[in-house]
Amino acid sequence: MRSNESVEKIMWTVVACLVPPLVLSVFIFGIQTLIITAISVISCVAMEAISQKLLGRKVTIKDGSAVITGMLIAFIIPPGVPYLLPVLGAVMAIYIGKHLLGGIGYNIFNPALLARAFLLATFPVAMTSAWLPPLQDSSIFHYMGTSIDAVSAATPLAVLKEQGLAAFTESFGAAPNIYTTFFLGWRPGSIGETSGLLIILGGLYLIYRGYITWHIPASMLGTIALLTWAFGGETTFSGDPLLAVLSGGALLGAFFMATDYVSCPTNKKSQLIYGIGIGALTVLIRLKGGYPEGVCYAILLMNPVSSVLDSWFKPKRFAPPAPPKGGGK
Amino acid sequence: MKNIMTRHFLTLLLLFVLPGLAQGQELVMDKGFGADNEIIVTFSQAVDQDEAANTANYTVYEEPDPDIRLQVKEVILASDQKSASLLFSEPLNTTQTHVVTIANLVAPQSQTTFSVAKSYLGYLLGILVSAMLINNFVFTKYLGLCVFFGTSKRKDTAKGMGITFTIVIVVSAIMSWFFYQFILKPFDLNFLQIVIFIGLVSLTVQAVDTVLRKVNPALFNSFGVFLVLVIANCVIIAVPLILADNEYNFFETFMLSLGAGGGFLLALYLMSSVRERMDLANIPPTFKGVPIAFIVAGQFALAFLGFSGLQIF
Amino acid sequence: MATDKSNIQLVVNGILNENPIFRLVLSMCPAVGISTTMMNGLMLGVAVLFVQVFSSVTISIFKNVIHPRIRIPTYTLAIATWVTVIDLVLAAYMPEAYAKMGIFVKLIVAFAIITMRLEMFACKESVNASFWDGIGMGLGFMAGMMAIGFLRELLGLGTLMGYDILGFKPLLFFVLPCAGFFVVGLMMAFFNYIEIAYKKAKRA
Amino acid sequence: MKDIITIIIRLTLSCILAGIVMGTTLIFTSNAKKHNEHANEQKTMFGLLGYTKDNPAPESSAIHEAYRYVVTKDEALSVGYLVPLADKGFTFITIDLDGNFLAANPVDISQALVIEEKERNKVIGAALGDDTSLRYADKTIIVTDNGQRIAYLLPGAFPGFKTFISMMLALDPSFAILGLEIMEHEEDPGLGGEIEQDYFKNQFKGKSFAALKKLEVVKTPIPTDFLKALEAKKSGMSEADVAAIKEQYMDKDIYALTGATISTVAVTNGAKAIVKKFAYRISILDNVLKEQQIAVPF
Repeated sequence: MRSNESVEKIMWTVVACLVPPLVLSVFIFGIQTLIITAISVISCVAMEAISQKLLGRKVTIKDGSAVITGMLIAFIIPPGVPYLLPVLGAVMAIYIGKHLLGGIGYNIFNPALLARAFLLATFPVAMTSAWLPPLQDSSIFHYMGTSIDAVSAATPLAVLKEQGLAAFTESFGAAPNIYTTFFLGWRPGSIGETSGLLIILGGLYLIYRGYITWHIPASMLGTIALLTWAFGGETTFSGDPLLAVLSGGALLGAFFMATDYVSCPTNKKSQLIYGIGIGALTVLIRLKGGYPEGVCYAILLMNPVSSVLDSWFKPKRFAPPAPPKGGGK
Repeated sequence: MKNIMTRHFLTLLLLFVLPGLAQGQELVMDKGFGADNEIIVTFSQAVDQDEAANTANYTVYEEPDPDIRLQVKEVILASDQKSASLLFSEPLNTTQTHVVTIANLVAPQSQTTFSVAKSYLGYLLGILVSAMLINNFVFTKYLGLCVFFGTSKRKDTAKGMGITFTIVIVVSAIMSWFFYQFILKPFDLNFLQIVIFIGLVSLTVQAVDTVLRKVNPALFNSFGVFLVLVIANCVIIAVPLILADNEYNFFETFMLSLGAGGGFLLALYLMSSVRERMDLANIPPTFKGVPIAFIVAGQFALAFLGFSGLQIF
Repeated sequence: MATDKSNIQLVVNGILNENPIFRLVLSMCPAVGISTTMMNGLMLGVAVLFVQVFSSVTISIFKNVIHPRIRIPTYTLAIATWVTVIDLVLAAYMPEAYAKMGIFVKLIVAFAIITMRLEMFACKESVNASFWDGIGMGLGFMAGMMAIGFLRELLGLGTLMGYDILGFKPLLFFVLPCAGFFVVGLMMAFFNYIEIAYKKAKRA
Repeated sequence: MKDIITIIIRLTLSCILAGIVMGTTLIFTSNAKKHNEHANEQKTMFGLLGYTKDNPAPESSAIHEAYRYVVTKDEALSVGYLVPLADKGFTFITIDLDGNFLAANPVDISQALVIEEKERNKVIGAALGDDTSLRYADKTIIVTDNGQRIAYLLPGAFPGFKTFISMMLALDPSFAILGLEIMEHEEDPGLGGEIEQDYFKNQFKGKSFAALKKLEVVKTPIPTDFLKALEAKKSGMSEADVAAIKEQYMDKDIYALTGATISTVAVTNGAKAIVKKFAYRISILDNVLKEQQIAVPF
């Protein structure tokens, strides 16, 4: 936002940073990840055009913001979902989450995450069981046309939560091996969240270009690592911080969703607190909540807090005159 | 009546004073649930290796079912002989208090009895957090909406309303609890619940109004207008009804009402800051005002789904 | 100052012009909370209709002896009494429906719509007019609840009043509690849209 | 001053009026409420046993209720059962925690009053003396036909995903499950709320005691043929087919409700615990009844 470059250029750079994980996902889960992403992007862009026409606004589908939303929706849903899901998600994200509230720049919640929360509530089965085990030697068309029930796999976080550490190590390999597997992305999970390496590279590039700052990702991932280390193990201070950061959607959320210009705070200090809040809520939901993964809800819950944070840490010289006290109304 | 009062007083004492005093004299220093089929006991002195490891010496049952003995599979004594881990053949139901009796531990024919339960303080905090976040009255129980949408336009209003509401609800819920426990229940007047509770709420509002007016006129000027609105908020009557339904005790009542009030304040404050931001936005004319507030509240409710199933303590 | 409206006009007024849910935006909690099926809407609507009519009539009968300084407490007492009555009756004769509505029957006592009607209408008007106004308001509430219930039940469960209509469940989302907010918000916007379009057509 | 007096008088009058209205309603409804509650319970009970209006329970069958108490005397705990006697009247049997008989006190209460907890507590307290304290635990309903036990009905409650789930279980004399009914719950509609649906409840039907003890919850979706059989009422499958398919799945675990594993596990474990405890207790009670030669109608 602070940079002088046009919004359009920033948006398309973000899209470019999201392409490598997408390409990799085709090799991990098969060609249908590409199809889901394409459907998602197309329906988001179409929904954007329809909403803007309906509400009598200027159609701005070229700026790429709907493309980002579409890609992110696809990135955070399981790779084996029916193709209808991203379409419905697009309606929720673009029409209800964004344009009803005033269009680009006015959404309160991150549209892609809103779509995921909506899909998880509406299709609890598909959204919690359509995980696929990574392809080993088979072709990328391996999963096309097969029934998902037959091949579904549990995500690492779900295994960890429901069956414990022993079952986790058994199904995903021994300790030193597991980090590399997770880092490269060969594990079950949502379409775009598995490869830590590519997401970090993309995120670092965005920071290098000055499109996002390091404050939110650093404080969020740091909090997740610290709290998981403290409370995530059998006894205090025996959790595995590195695994906590690499598993689930922590990295994708930290670099591409928590840093969304519109729904995150603008001030540096509030950004740090915002990141800590997301991290803490993530660990809370992961360890004690009803869901195995908490990044999505943690960011959603902190979104409305961002404007509160900004108003608390407003630089003095920009502060408007205090509203008249007393009287209440 | 007096009995119940004394008991509550004693519980209070136990909660805050005794844990400090009791330690050091008792054989059992610390106890608690470990893994899902484990109870961990720490002794103040080294105990006999053979007797402590003998599972026949142990009798364990859940408090409401004293006749159902739980099977102790194995007892593992630490090397310093001061702490033992009791492993059971089946997972324990940790919501219940477990009573453990160990025979022959210090001397032949002696018996040591103690009970293991989740910390009561944790349970109370659980009620607070649950009422505030997990079962937030506005976003997951859908109560108090009229006032919620009416007073969430400005942050100042929201703060004033939230704080006034919290004070009134805590006072009125405690009064309702006393009435329910000592008048309605003993005399079989449960059908008068609604009348009595709404009466107590009006009374509290009147009392807060009078006291505030006399004691702190400045505060009254900023909060006074909300007092009338408080009565029209269904949360304020829902809380006494819930505590009567669940037979909550005094502390639980306090925590529930505090959580309900705090949750309302939180919801109101977040909503108001969001709505202030929306003032600048170009909202479609058909959605202006209340409809868009509903849509945003729905998005909040979606986000609050993240808390569902949360069990902190 | 007696009202110059006929009985029918009073009823229609309650259902359309001053619909408690969509126009006056009062009593929103049940509209979101338990409007998952049409049956729930109907049942709570009946309870509210009963309380509204009886307390309107009660206040209207006693309007001359109610001391103005204790006006509000008297209203509250009257409402609480009739809520207790309907609560006891429902618990005794319709235990299943009562269990579904849960705490909301008792919460009728805090519904702003009822107190507001007593203050604005019943304490000034004749018994007859108050009766019809009460009917109108109660029916308006019931209609609103049933409309929301209709949408949510049909879209969420594929049924209406418990009968299978669609044969499949389109979108589970609509019976989830949080969908109440979206459905009510969208319906309000829809009515606003009709009103704006109607005004435009009139002007043209 | 005069104002205040009129206000007080009018308020008092309106309170009295309100009191009269509410009191009258209470008197009129309380009996109906009790009656309806009782009738509802009976309906559930008969429903679980497979009796309907067209297929009423045989004349020779009878329902007996045994109430279990936890008794504290001189800081020692024991278990007490209030059971009917074969020849009129009730007796209160106390059994120590190891299952040994302690005492049997005759209790003077009529058949009509025994269903009310308050009345029961009063007379049992009188029969045991002042130095004991009582806590009512639960009741067991025993159904007999010509004096032979044909079923047990067990009410029970346990924590679910949101609040307590209360249910009633029907067992045959060998503790196999005849049926299960969810009485009250506050689970989410469409998710945990599905526990009240036939396709979920019927999964438990016919599970033997041995199978129940090892019952687990699996997270795979229900096979379609099994689902059809479970919803025989809806899908209109023939009874022979239903029996054949059910036979096939008899030893299988419980299929979790989609998106509501916690509720499913809660119900499964709840049923498991209720049956296990009951099987243990009834064997002790039967032993004591036999040893002491107390003649009961069940």
